[in-house]
Amino acid sequence: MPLVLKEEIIFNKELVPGIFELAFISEYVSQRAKPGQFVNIKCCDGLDTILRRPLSICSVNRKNNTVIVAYRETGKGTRYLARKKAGDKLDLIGPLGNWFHVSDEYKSIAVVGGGIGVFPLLFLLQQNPCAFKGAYIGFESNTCIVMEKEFLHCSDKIMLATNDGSKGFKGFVTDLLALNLLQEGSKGKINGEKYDIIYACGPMPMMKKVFELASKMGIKCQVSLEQRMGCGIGACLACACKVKHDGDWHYKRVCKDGPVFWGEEVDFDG
Amino acid sequence: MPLVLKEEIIFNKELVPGIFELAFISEYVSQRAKPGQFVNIKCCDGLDTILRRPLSICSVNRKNNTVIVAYRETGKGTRYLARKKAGDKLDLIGPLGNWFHVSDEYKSIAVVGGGIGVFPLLFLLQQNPCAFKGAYIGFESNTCIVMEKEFLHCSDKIMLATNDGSKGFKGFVTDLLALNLLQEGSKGKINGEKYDIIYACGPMPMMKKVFELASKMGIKCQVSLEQRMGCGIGACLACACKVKHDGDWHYKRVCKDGPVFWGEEVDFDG
Amino acid sequence: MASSPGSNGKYNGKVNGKIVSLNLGSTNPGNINLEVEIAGIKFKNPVIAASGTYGFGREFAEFIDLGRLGGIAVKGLTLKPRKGNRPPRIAETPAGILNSIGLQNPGVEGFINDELPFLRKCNTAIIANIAGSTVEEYCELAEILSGTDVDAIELNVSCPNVKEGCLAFGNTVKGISGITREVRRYCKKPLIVKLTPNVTDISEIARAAEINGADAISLINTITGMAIDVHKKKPILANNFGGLSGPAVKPIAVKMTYDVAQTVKIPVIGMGGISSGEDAIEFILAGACAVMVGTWNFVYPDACVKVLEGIIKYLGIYNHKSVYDLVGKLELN
Amino acid sequence: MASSPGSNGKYNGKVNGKIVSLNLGSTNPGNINLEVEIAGIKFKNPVIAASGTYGFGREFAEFIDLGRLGGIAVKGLTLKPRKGNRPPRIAETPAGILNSIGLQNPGVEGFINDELPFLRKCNTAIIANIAGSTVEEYCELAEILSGTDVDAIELNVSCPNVKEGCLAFGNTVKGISGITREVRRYCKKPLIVKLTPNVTDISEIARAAEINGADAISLINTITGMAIDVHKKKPILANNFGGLSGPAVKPIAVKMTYDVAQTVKIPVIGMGGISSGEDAIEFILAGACAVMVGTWNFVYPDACVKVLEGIIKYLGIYNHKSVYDLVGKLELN
Ligand SMILES: Cc1cc2nc3c(=O)[nH]c(=O)nc-3n(C[C@H](O)[C@H](O)[C@H](O)COP(=O)(O)OP(=O)(O)OC[C@H]3O[C@@H](n4cnc5c(N)ncnc54)[C@H](O)[C@@H]3O)c2cc1C
Ligand SMILES: Cc1cc2nc3c(=O)[nH]c(=O)nc-3n(C[C@H](O)[C@H](O)[C@H](O)COP(=O)(O)OP(=O)(O)OC[C@H]3O[C@@H](n4cnc5c(N)ncnc54)[C@H](O)[C@@H]3O)c2cc1C
Ligand SMILES: Cc1cc2nc3c(=O)[nH]c(=O)nc-3n(C[C@H](O)[C@H](O)[C@H](O)COP(=O)(O)O)c2cc1C
Ligand SMILES: Cc1cc2nc3c(=O)[nH]c(=O)nc-3n(C[C@H](O)[C@H](O)[C@H](O)COP(=O)(O)O)c2cc1C
Ligand code: FES
Ligand code: FES
Repeated sequence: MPLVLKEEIIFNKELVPGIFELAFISEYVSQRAKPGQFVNIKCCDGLDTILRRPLSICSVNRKNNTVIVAYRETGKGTRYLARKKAGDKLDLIGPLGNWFHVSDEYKSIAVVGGGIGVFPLLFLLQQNPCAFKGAYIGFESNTCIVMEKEFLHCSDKIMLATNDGSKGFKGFVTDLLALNLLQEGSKGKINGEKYDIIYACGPMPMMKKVFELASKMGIKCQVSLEQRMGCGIGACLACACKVKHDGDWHYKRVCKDGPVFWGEEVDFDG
Repeated sequence: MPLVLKEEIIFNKELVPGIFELAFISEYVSQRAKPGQFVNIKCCDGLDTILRRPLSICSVNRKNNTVIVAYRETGKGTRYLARKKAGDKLDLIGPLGNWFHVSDEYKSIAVVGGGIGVFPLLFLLQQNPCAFKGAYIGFESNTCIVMEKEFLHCSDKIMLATNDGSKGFKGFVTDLLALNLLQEGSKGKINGEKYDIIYACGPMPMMKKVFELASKMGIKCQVSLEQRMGCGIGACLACACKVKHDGDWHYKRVCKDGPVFWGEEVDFDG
Repeated sequence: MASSPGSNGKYNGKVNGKIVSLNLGSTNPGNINLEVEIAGIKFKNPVIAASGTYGFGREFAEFIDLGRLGGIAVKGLTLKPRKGNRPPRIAETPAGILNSIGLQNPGVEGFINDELPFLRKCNTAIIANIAGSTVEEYCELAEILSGTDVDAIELNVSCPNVKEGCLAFGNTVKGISGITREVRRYCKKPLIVKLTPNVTDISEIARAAEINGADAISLINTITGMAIDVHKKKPILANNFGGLSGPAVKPIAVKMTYDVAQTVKIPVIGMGGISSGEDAIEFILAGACAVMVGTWNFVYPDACVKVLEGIIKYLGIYNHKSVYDLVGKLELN
Repeated sequence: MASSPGSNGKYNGKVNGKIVSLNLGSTNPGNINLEVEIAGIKFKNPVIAASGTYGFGREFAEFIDLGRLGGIAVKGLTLKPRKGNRPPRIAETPAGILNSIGLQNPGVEGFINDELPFLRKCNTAIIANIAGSTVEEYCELAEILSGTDVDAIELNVSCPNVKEGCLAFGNTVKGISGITREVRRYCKKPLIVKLTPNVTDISEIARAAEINGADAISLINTITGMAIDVHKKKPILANNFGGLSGPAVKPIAVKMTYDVAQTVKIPVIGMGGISSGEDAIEFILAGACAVMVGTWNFVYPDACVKVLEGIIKYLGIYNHKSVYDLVGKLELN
């Protein structure tokens, strides 16, 4: 039975202003987690924030049972989280949700992440044994870039974009992706980058764009969605996301049916 | 103007199970505090407990600006307080309330404290320069005794009672007081203990008893009351205590008109 | 304050500031009778999962043995499946949450075919919570469910989150009388009427439900509220308004439970902000013979079990032999 | 999100997750107009201390310059001095408090003689909050106070803590209509009617007040509640019941403020759980042109000033020139 866990924090450090990386020890989570899943954290004891906060699993070490999450200090909950120190206990439930679809058939994969959306993609790259792994990651500016080294380490090619051009490609990561994909499309296999599947996580408009590009190129595409959650385990139906279904649509649960969905399911404007 | 202070904690240690002594540095409080006054503490940030908790000032060192309070872990607020560590900040307002009446005319004073009621009395003894200071302090049992050494240090005579007789006199501290006062009354000045004023702090029935004894002996008597507070500064009228007034009665404010009252004012059964 | 004999666990803690130590079973020490009876149904204990917060039990079955619960009130059911409201459907507020799920559910037939068989195997009482837009819909729901083996039917006349709203039935004496009377005719199961707190005088509503055939009252449903994202200058919920629940509402819920228990003779099920055994005891002292736990299940999926354990601990500490030793035993000052 | 010119302080913080840095006066940057007008009275800014939480200002004057406040609503006044209820009069609840002060006050004459002269010197608007047990008492109070230099009179028709209760006036259209109409005849000052949230439909109550002569509406007063000491098996408050206030009630209060602002044309003063500038902005967006801060004054005696500073900061960040740029500017989803 999955449990409400109290796990020990190993470190909790600020990577760039406002973005933190937190490691904890959890045999339970580390041995079960699959890329795309999340943990749901009670950021403070008591009533100051009551709902748990979902954070994607960013990296796992199955040998020493460490799990890493990374988060932006956004509001009350993550502010409490940011105050935690090594040795403190983390009250969490997880791993929760479904995971990215992986298959031996995918010889070449790409991940496209924007901002804090990059974190679950790192875990995916780390775990994925396929032949070629491309990483497109976008940040607002040079000062917000996190985990670049980790992405370098576990991808075969890394493409970086910043909105203000302070590092890498200037513009949206989707523009960078488009440039590469379309180039390839018209002039044939240039960089050896032909993807069997693209996994995306980031702001909704970004993921929409990625899916559109992937569709155009006939590449499979999965996206990882966000929604405000109640229970995180599939019971309350708070975390609705609109998915197409037999010409009609209905609401699925981001926490249980997701957070990962096939691009074609998702109603990106819903 | 009195301020909402954020003061640094020096230590916060458990004296006996469930009773803590907390020291903080505060020039503002230490330079102004008079025995009988209290500080009002926000025990946690945020909404988990919202009202401040009043704690009597137990000791002050004007030279190095340290202030000591001591408290029993009773509920949510004091539980938060008990978790604080050296270096943490304490959000407090104070010194608040009135203080024990002191006068050159009082050559010989006694304090009578029960349980956590002993704390403000210690401060009184420490600050009081009078000729003879007697301390009657009562606890439930040997295992609950706190600050005995400090009381020894600043009183000329210390009389200790425990309900279960595990140390000192067996019974209520008021019985011990009665024994001594009445003995004196009937057989003249035996121990040199003739008091000009008795100060009491503890459970209501205890203080009532002390006042009755004092009245009988013609000794002045002050008591320090407790009541649930809202603002702690005299505005909300939550902390009502019934005082006699011109044959009638009305409610005074424990936080502003008190916590110290003359025994004859108080309606102990109100 | 004697320790409870027959127990095998251990409790070290404080009662009224005093440290007590007693032995106490982690489940039910043999000699405490936790059973409560509501409208002829026996609940093995007084802790029931509140409607809409427990789905149809499946997800929680991954965390706890559902057989430990007194009962489960399932997600509100409508005649046809409902898609529910647009997201975001939830917002956190001080010590509470606002929700506007909008009664997303598979419809009563979907429930009967796909969910009830699983639930029936769980060895706990099953309460079907129903909601409609017309009296006829409620009656039809009650009739259909009367043909199943649910243990009781709970009339949700107070859901604030649907436009065609059932709230209208719940906030007037006339509305509640009419719907209770009609549904009663079709309902062959014990009928629990669940009250909305969004009324001036909840006692008169409760009495109207009682007079018109309710077997029990449950309360409170959520309180209408709104939270605004000041940066977007829009409500956080896509539905703009929602229902407030969680610890924040507890003092309101306890007062209303007390008022209703003072007014009606039928059993009262209390809820609103319960997150511990002591919270539950507040409602029981106020007159409820059972409690429902809602929002707290989101925070701790084993909340219901923890509340039950807290109740047992309390009964043990004060040497009570039955929940009924406490029901309505509040002494006013 | 431009910084506000003319300011001399500095603000580094986050808006919507983005870090912004702007200069901003610690008080009012020159070009923002904080003034609001309610029933002809000009309040220098929209932050008013809520009745019953500020006494007659004296205690807070030790902490802040009362002249910084938009106004002060004084403790509820009755014709004769009142002793108030037995203690305990306050209980802490999740993110809230229950109180049952019971209108302890020196009586209207005591106020006029002993408190008003001090308050008048404070350079802030003074609102006299009045409560009675009969319509006649309310009228007499209004008449007496109309002869003083208070700026406005606030009708407390909603105090849940006194047995002979003024609550009865506040929770029906008939009650509110009658009392507003009568008091209006004697009241020569701007008349603010303060509403109780303990009603089914607050809009109809607000409209009744408006129709019968109210110049403004303030809301919400406290919500009836109860907290039980499970160890003593008694209510914590000696009065058994009390009024809930503080952050816990905010979503309820915001919703009601919105509903009332949608209904009436007269100005609305919003309150209930405000503890920051952003909380205040929620009420203003919902349609209030001023706010009152109550319970939070107990936690931080400078709460009103902090709320004001928060409002100014917000106005600065979004480059608004006046509070009225925001009043009722909520966009529904
Ligand atoms: C499946 C999933 C995975 C996520 N993974 C990450 C991650 O790896 N790193 C990271 O920085 N963030 C992640 N997020 C977003 C993260 O959950 C929110 O930033 C966080 O909940 C904000 O909480 P807060 O108290 O700081 O903010 P507040 O705004 O104070 O939160 C108020 C409420 O809104 C909810 N909320 C606010 N923003 C979001 C959001 N974007 N998504 C869902 N709920 C939200 C909170 O959970 C809370 O209930 C993820 C979200 C989801 C749904
Ligand atoms: C003037 C004054 C001086 C005090 N000095 C001391 C002291 O030096 N050492 C010490 O241990 N205790 C002292 N107390 C009592 C102390 O304030 C309470 O024990 C404490 O507030 C309990 O808070 P809690 O959150 O732990 O308990 P909870 O029971 O969770 O508190 C709930 C609410 O009740 C109030 N409350 C509970 N018990 C009391 C009480 N006895 N008096 C007033 N309010 C209460 C709390 O402040 C809070 O608002 C003093 C009380 C007063 C009025
Ligand atoms: C997300 C959510 C969904 C709910 N759905 C229903 C429902 O379908 N039917 C119903 O009668 N009550 C519903 N409720 C109300 C709860 O059953 C309960 O009355 C309320 O939440 C108060 O209890 P709590 O404070 O313990 O949550 C819902 C509550 C929440 C939080
Ligand atoms: C201790 C206390 C006393 C109050 N006394 C009065 C009063 O005399 N008259 C009145 O109209 N409102 C009174 N109120 C209600 C407040 O003015 C306000 O409406 C309510 O507390 C909600 O605001 P808040 O959540 O900011 O406290 C009182 C509130 C409290 C907490
Ligand atoms: S958060 Fe409850 S169903 Fe997803
Ligand atoms: S606590 Fe507010 S007047 Fe004493």
